[in-house]
Amino acid sequence: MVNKIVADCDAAVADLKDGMTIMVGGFGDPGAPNQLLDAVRRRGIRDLVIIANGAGSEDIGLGGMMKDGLVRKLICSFPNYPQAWAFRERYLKGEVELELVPQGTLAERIRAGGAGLGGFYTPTAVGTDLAQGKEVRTINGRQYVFETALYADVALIKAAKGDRLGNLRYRYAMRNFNPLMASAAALVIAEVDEVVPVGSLPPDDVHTPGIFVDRVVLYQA
Amino acid sequence: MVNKIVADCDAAVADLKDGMTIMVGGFGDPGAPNQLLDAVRRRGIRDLVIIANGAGSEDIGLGGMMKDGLVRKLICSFPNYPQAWAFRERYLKGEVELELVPQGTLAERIRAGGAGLGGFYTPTAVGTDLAQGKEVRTINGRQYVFETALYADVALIKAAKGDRLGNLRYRYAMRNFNPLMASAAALVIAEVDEVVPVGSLPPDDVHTPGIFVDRVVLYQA
Amino acid sequence: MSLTREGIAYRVAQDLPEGAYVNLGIGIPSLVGRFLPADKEIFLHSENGLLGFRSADHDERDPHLVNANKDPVVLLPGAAVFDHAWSFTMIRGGHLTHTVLGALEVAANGDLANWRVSAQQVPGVGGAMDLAAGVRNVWVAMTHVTPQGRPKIVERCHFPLTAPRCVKRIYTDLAVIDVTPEGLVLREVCPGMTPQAVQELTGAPLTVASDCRTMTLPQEFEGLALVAEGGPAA
Amino acid sequence: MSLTREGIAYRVAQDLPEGAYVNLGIGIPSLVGRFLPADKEIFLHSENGLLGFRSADHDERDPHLVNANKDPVVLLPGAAVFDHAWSFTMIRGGHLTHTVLGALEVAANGDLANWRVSAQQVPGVGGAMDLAAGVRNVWVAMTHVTPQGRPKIVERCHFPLTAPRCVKRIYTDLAVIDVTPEGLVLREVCPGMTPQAVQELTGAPLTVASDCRTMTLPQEFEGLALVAEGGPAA
Repeated sequence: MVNKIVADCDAAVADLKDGMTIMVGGFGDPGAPNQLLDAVRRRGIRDLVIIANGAGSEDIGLGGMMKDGLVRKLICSFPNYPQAWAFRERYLKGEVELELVPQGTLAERIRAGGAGLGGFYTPTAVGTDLAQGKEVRTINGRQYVFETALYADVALIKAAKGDRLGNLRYRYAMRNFNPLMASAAALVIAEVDEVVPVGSLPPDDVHTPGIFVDRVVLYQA
Repeated sequence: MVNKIVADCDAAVADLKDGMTIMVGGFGDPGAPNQLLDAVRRRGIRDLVIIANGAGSEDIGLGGMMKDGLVRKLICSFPNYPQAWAFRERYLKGEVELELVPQGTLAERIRAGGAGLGGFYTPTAVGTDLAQGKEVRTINGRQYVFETALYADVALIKAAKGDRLGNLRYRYAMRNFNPLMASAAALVIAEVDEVVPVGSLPPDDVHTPGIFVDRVVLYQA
Repeated sequence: MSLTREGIAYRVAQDLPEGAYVNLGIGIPSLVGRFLPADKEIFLHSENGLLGFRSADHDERDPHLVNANKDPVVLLPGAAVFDHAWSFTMIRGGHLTHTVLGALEVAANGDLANWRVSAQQVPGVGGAMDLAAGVRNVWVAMTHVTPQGRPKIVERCHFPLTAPRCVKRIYTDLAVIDVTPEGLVLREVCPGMTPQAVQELTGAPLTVASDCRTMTLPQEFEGLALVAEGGPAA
Repeated sequence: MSLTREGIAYRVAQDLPEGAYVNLGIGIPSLVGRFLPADKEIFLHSENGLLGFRSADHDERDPHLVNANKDPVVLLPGAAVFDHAWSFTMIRGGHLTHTVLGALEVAANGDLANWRVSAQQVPGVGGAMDLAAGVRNVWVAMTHVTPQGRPKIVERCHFPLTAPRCVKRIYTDLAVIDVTPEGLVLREVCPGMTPQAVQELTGAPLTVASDCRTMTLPQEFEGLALVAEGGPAA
């Protein structure tokens, strides 16, 4: 019998290693796998490349990892909000590298990684500083910037419900980047608010099919 | 009040014109908007470019349009099955042009059109006849073929349920290309098995948000 | 007289048509949602995958319902939720009819600068470049001049661009200005302002539309306009 | 002795591991679903957006549940339905663990030809090139030789390629052969066949694995093998 349920967050991330590239789901708090991130922080692995929309918040989840200096490079769209003080301090000291990517391009690069595509042409950022050094091509009379796919060693995601086959459902704004990241990493670990029996999620309403998910761990309230 | 419900299929397609490019949803029978296609056939517009997975079946829907010689060019992945005799006869007589596209590339080209991307690099068809004349690029050590986005004047799609805002749900294998095509045409017309009140589709379970849909017409049993 | 931030947002809201699909940026644009005409169905979109919502009252807060500004929202009947790929398909694919964005500067050719003030900061772009490049009607809502009194409508942007030639209309505390292939066209001025006064506070030439009018403000809202002594609202 | 079409499908099914995500092509591969071991959870995938199904009995037919071959199916508990973009994300993105495809020819280097016989036909490719290029383990299930007795395992494909260097294993009515960087390795032969006899019907050199064995067939199924007089099954 296939059983992707893992005992706890520490067990779920026990084989993560220094230097890994890790995608982190969530947009603000909804959909952020904060208990998994806390477990990564407890492991204390370092030199990580993080792919996320933001830079973490306060001393929580990704913010805590930033505070502890575990992150070597951040690939994200929006790290400049007050609660991201841990990232800001290290960035301004030159202790963490930043690759700034427009949000839609970030989503699309992750999706491309998951879909086995090498890259794509987007109109976003044409004529701006974020296109500097990138190939620009005119297709049917419009200019586009070439962007490459992103793929990670690990994706840490969050869902509302999950079953032992890895099928997931999100609730409202939890969804955001999570389904895309679930497709774009060699190891995908989902923190879920509820473990449900196989067959209880209607097939038409599974948001992330289990094929994309390797481990499911229950959020500890 | 926004109301995208149209009286019948003939009214829904009344402004379609000769020479248009039309995407047609469905994979086999599930998800094929056959009553809309019959209405297009009744209009008798010609010189059409059709984007679909197949070539129609028997004297029904797209098959009937093929029989009547309304189609100038077919962009599809799988036109070679016995029931596609109308297409086959015209193709072998040179009366209809065929652009053969691998199925995943077809889906992705349509999605790219809907997503505002100019094109993408796929590993599919590298080293085959279907890559002839196309740019091949090596990205991170792997070869990819460049493919461009597809965008149509009209998409004709089919869903199980729809509301007056254009929100749609599919049932099982009806889904296939329909959500992608809904994003990739200037005018999107959905044939639905049931019109439901606004608010009856749970927000997490809308498969195609109404923003993509211009007209909704009820299937006449 | 000049418009308050709420007044600018009110004025923008009046121009959104029935059936519009609209993404509102941070700052003044985020206030537009308060003034949407009750007799029109207008669908608000948020980058994080929501379509069809309104701001939430305090007692309606749901931890899983926030917009891209992290403000609490409620879903309206007919709302839809989707992932970030679909959300930016809507944006970049030209499916949204309108976006209202703040700006540091707008150039006479429609160039928009709204994402970065200086190289000393932590930079952040969010969805601004996707919205500016992808949405059919990019409208800017901003104060006409900086707190220091410098025009924000300019011949050429000095700040880094968000997207070239994207802005179609500018709403400020003093005026409504269209960006056209022939340059900036002054459509409306605030009560008490003249086209000449607006031109003096604008860093690029304005053509005054033949039907340029003085905007009217409704009775039912308070606080839309300032009868300022020291000039326009900052 | 040679395997029937069912026998080839049976033999393939024995090698699918617990937790496999598998797309089955048309022809012999489509029969694999009948022989999936009952003690393993194996998830069948179909291009048209289904994951986790089995063939339907006649009385279970649902007009909206067919696989890519248009055969009726039923969804198992834990199934999921999705659009074509997600379906081919699974295929092209390497998420499926296995695909079993028919073939016109397989070359010694793993080149696969299975989509087009001649330029005179109406061509059709379907999802074949995506599956061949994208799935982690591409297995071929086919007869060892053509009805005319010509080898289908060859030095170089003569038919147009579906994808280069993609096939990892070949199951035929006579043998199981791995495609390795060192060439074709004969792993198993049918009862009554010798490695030499298989080599004679193969158009490229075979290395006989040190543990090459004669495959065993179960008692519980009938019709898996032919005790043929006129040679292997066509």
